[in-house]
Amino acid sequence: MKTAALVLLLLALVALPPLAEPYMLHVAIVVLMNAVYAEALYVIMRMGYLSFGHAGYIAVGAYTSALLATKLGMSVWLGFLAGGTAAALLAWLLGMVTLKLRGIYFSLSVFAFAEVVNAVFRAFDFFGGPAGIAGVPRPMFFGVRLNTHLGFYYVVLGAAVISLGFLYRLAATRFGFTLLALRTRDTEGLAESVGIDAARYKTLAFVVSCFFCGLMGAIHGHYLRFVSPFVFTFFFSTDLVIFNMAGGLGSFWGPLAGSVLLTALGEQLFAAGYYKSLVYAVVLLVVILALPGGLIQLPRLREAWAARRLRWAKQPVATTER
Amino acid sequence: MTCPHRILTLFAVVALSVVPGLPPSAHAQKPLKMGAIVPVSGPAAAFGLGVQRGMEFAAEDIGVFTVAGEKYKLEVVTYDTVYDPGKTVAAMNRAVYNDGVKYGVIIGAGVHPPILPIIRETGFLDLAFAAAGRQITNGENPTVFRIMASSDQLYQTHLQPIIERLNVKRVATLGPNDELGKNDAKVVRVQVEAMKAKGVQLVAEEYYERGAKDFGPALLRLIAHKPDFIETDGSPTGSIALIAKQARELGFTGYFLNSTAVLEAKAISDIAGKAGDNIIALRIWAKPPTQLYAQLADRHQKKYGEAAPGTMWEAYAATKWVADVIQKTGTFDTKKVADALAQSTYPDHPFGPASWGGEKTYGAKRQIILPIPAAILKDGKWEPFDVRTGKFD
Amino acid sequence: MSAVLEIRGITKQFGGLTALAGVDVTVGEGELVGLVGPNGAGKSTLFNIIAGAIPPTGGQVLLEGRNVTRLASHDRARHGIARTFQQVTLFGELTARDNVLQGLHRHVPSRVLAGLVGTPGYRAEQRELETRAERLLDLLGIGTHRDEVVSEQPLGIQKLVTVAVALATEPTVLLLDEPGAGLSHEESTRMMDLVSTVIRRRCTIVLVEHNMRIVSRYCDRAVVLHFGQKIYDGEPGGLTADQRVVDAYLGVAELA
Amino acid sequence: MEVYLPLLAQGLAIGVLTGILYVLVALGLTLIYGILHIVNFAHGEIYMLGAMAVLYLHVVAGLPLVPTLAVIVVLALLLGLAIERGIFRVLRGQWLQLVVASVGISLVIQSVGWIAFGIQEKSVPSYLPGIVDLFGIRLPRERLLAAGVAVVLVAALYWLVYRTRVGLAMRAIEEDEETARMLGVNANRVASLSVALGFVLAAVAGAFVAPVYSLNPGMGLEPILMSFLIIIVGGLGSITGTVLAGLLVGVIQSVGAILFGSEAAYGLVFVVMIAVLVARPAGLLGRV
Repeated sequence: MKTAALVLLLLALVALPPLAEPYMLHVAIVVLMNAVYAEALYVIMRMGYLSFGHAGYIAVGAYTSALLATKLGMSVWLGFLAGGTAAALLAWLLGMVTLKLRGIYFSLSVFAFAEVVNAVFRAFDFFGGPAGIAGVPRPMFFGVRLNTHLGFYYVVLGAAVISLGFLYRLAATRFGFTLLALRTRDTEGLAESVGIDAARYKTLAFVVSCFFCGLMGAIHGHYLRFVSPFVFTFFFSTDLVIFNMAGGLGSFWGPLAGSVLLTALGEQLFAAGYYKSLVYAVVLLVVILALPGGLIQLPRLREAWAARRLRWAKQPVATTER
Repeated sequence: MTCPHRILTLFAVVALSVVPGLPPSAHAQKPLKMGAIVPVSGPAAAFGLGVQRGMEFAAEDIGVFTVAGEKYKLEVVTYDTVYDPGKTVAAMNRAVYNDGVKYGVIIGAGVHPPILPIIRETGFLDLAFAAAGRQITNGENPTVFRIMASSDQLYQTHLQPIIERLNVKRVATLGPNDELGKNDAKVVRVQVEAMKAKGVQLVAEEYYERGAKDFGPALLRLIAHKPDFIETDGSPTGSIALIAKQARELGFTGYFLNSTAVLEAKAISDIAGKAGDNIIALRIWAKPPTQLYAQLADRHQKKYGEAAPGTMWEAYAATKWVADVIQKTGTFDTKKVADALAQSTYPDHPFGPASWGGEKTYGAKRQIILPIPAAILKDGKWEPFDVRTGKFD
Repeated sequence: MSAVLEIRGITKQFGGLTALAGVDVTVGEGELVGLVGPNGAGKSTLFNIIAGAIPPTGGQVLLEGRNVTRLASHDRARHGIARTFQQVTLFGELTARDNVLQGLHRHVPSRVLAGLVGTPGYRAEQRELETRAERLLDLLGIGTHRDEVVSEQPLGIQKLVTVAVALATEPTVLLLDEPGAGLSHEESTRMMDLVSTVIRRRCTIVLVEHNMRIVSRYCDRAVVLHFGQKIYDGEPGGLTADQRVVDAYLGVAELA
Repeated sequence: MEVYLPLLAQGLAIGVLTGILYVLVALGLTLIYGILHIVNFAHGEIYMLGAMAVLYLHVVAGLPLVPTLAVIVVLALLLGLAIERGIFRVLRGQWLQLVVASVGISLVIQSVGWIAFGIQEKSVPSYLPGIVDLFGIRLPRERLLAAGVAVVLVAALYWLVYRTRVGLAMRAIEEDEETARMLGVNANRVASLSVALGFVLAAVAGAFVAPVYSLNPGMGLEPILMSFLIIIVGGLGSITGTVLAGLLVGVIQSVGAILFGSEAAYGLVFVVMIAVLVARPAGLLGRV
């Protein structure tokens, strides 16, 4: 039954767009991109790691692809992959260092990394400095440059289906299952004692998460046809965290629900930036306080409350996560 | 709710939420929507606020007008870009493809590159409030007009005369490290080099993070070069006031020049106090140049209880000018309106008679040509600082 | 009976404090050895060194003749050393069966690609692992709790799950850190009965225990540590007769 | 450009003064993290509210400075108690939810700030205008005042944490909560007090830094980024660490700017942060 519904949805996503208005295609593109970013971040949030710097990896992907396309005239499709690989490589290098840290230390170190990335892109003319890089071309498809919304929509849809499919199945693999064993310092000790090389698994998870951020970041850059240090900012990272938390960390569907609903809603609040951040913040607080499991826990709200009350009784005031 | 239903509800919610806005209520006349695609939050919010209010005043004054036999009323719709290129693309997509907006004011050279393709594809008539960015007003973008004096224009006409009048020898620049700051610095460098014979030289060039509050580090290095004139490019009110205050604290006694800011004398003197004196601001009128200018200033003070941001007048004028041209040409086709607009002049612009120019510099007649004032701040009040201005075409 | 676990001259210094001073212990296959000593005698330190959680200052740990002293704890686990912790440590948010599965996965190639695609072979292997996990839980008498989240279970059940998780890695040597601690009398007896019968058949066991009655009743051999030195290594029965053990540790009344 | 002594001296003086301002702003963050291990992302917004309170009470309403400060301290206490009781306590023990909730609080206060306080840049006239000239080094009086307040508050915090029963209770909770609870320490009250005091420190910092810079609802972002930098470099939860790191960052920025230009100095500061994180994850004086 579940696969039938999925196939139905996919068919709709492929067949309906030609009838849709360009604006709806724009919203669909943004929704699909945010869904992949949110699910990519979910890979490490499911592991108990909170990152306020994923926008940095998205920016690395976007800049890599943009530079290859504008400076070397490389095929844009290769640029997408290069964007993902560059972000993954950087994640591997930095992961070995930052993943030794846990809790807020990790979050702030990734945040610092994103600030340095933006500072570098702004400082050096090679990266276009503060003006960024304009004229980033759309991909060619059998001789046609996909400049229309419809054309590029299918590029984003294809990338999203592959990415979300991979990330969904990843949770079902033993690799995905093992990541659950690394949530806190104690369970990591236990994991080591049953033969799990925690450092390697964490780094791999971080690399996978950043690969898809870089890949979709590259596509994002080509959608805007422009990359600049002012697009993938600190607030971009917090939005992704909000999608995850609002949707719920309990399952793969949480971040998907969170990102789709909040992005679609955000597109309506165009009149003022602070309306959108107010709505995001209120939704986030209501969910964190009243729906412990996030929006997808809605049907099983009573259980979620019971579990929290039980957990709450034993919890210390000073959180133990160092 | 098992999993498949959850997916279907997700899809339904998405489809619902992108349903185009409510159909316009059918009152007497149809609305002509004009977009204010400007930052209304974030560090550059004051720029956007002025444009939004200026356009609304213009809509009130224009009232009902007829185009090809139909009655219309101007409706201003605001799209907040937060001065972020990504959000500006979202705003343009919403305005152009969903709300059917064909005309609008867009702030920021930095946010233009990603939307220029959309403007070229749809023929959106963009009244650009962007001092920098040669790639905005040129032959490739026929429907883009710059409705404020550009950096090139300001510096080509004013920098050398000001330097001569103040007998300045050592010029330094301090601007935000974004598109605006870097572009202005380039233009200033060219102008100062042109005065090498008169012993004028560029002694230092520094940048700060837009929205930063502490300029100590940048100023220290600058003042070490003993400048007697600091050009602060497009620094907004908050920044120029703090730069003046902190520079005076570090012993700088020379002049400041600011070119594209939204400066209110009161706001600067509140922050900088006496340190604000000797700030020379281009595009700021010490005395209202026209009756209309003064009326708009009072009207804003009455309605909002605060001084009008400096972008209000130019936005007001551009909106009325375009509405007049649409009425005269009797069509909404932006290509035709653009051509007619380029040939037209606008005598009752609040700054004074205005026309279009800039073929030599930009290769297209899309740069507004209007009187450019200069003023100097003395004890919290602007005083005229008239200099013989150079030519710009 | 070949030596399964050899500890040769293990010393450990924490700054000035000498926790272990040249300890030698050899454990034969299938033996149930009790590691005994007052608090602070170095029992847990030795345990952590054998499991690879902390490196020794000197000496060697040999597993089935192979020197594993330098191996990280996750490599040692693959070579057959499993352990439980003094404070009960479990994957709190997972069910009992999933906890055991985490242990079982170590002896099966992760085969990510097959997992991603979800090939029939992979699914069959996964089902087989799940049944093995359930059988392991049944073995320890807690099969009925397999779908319950472990953090919500009483201590007794949790302790049994920790043993199940350790057993899941099919160890040659199982290190049990005070299995009876914190349990009621019947629960600790049931635990020790399990250890000395069911679990013992699967692997060699070294257990840390400071309750002499348990060591005497269940262990084949007792090794007593006192201030980081081995002062006794032999029949548990002989413990009370050995003067040094009595002076260092017991106080006659307690033993009677 | 010849770098000669007076310039370096001036740079050092400005660096130290700016560093002390950073310490003043980061103090509240350090207290809350030090006791409850919560990094309060809304710290910058409480700082902003403190500054806005001075604007509307002292400048607009004309209330003299001291009563204004009293009102600010009371309001900050109440806000701190309300947020601890209403939000932080419900999420006790879940550090991830707590951090993200504080991001939510920060966005709410900032958005409401934009709506309530309007968009135009505002300012508070200086309490002590003018500068002091010390052997050729020019020091603005208002920054000296803010630095003075910072020194007083740091001393008060030391006294509170290390010399009073309340401080003892706080350290007990931080060290080993279970035992502290058994000894009769009311963990909830300590938590409320810690958050409330943290908010007071943030608001007072806002009140004294307000005249130095200009005001707008988004003014909280930059100080919070700098405060994160400082408590990480200094060692999360260590007051001494925060003071040292604050001074270090202030000096690096100003002297760095003289030598390499201000843009490079800004980047340099973040590089130092990552270096410290890698070398000593706990920061200079923190304990992991």
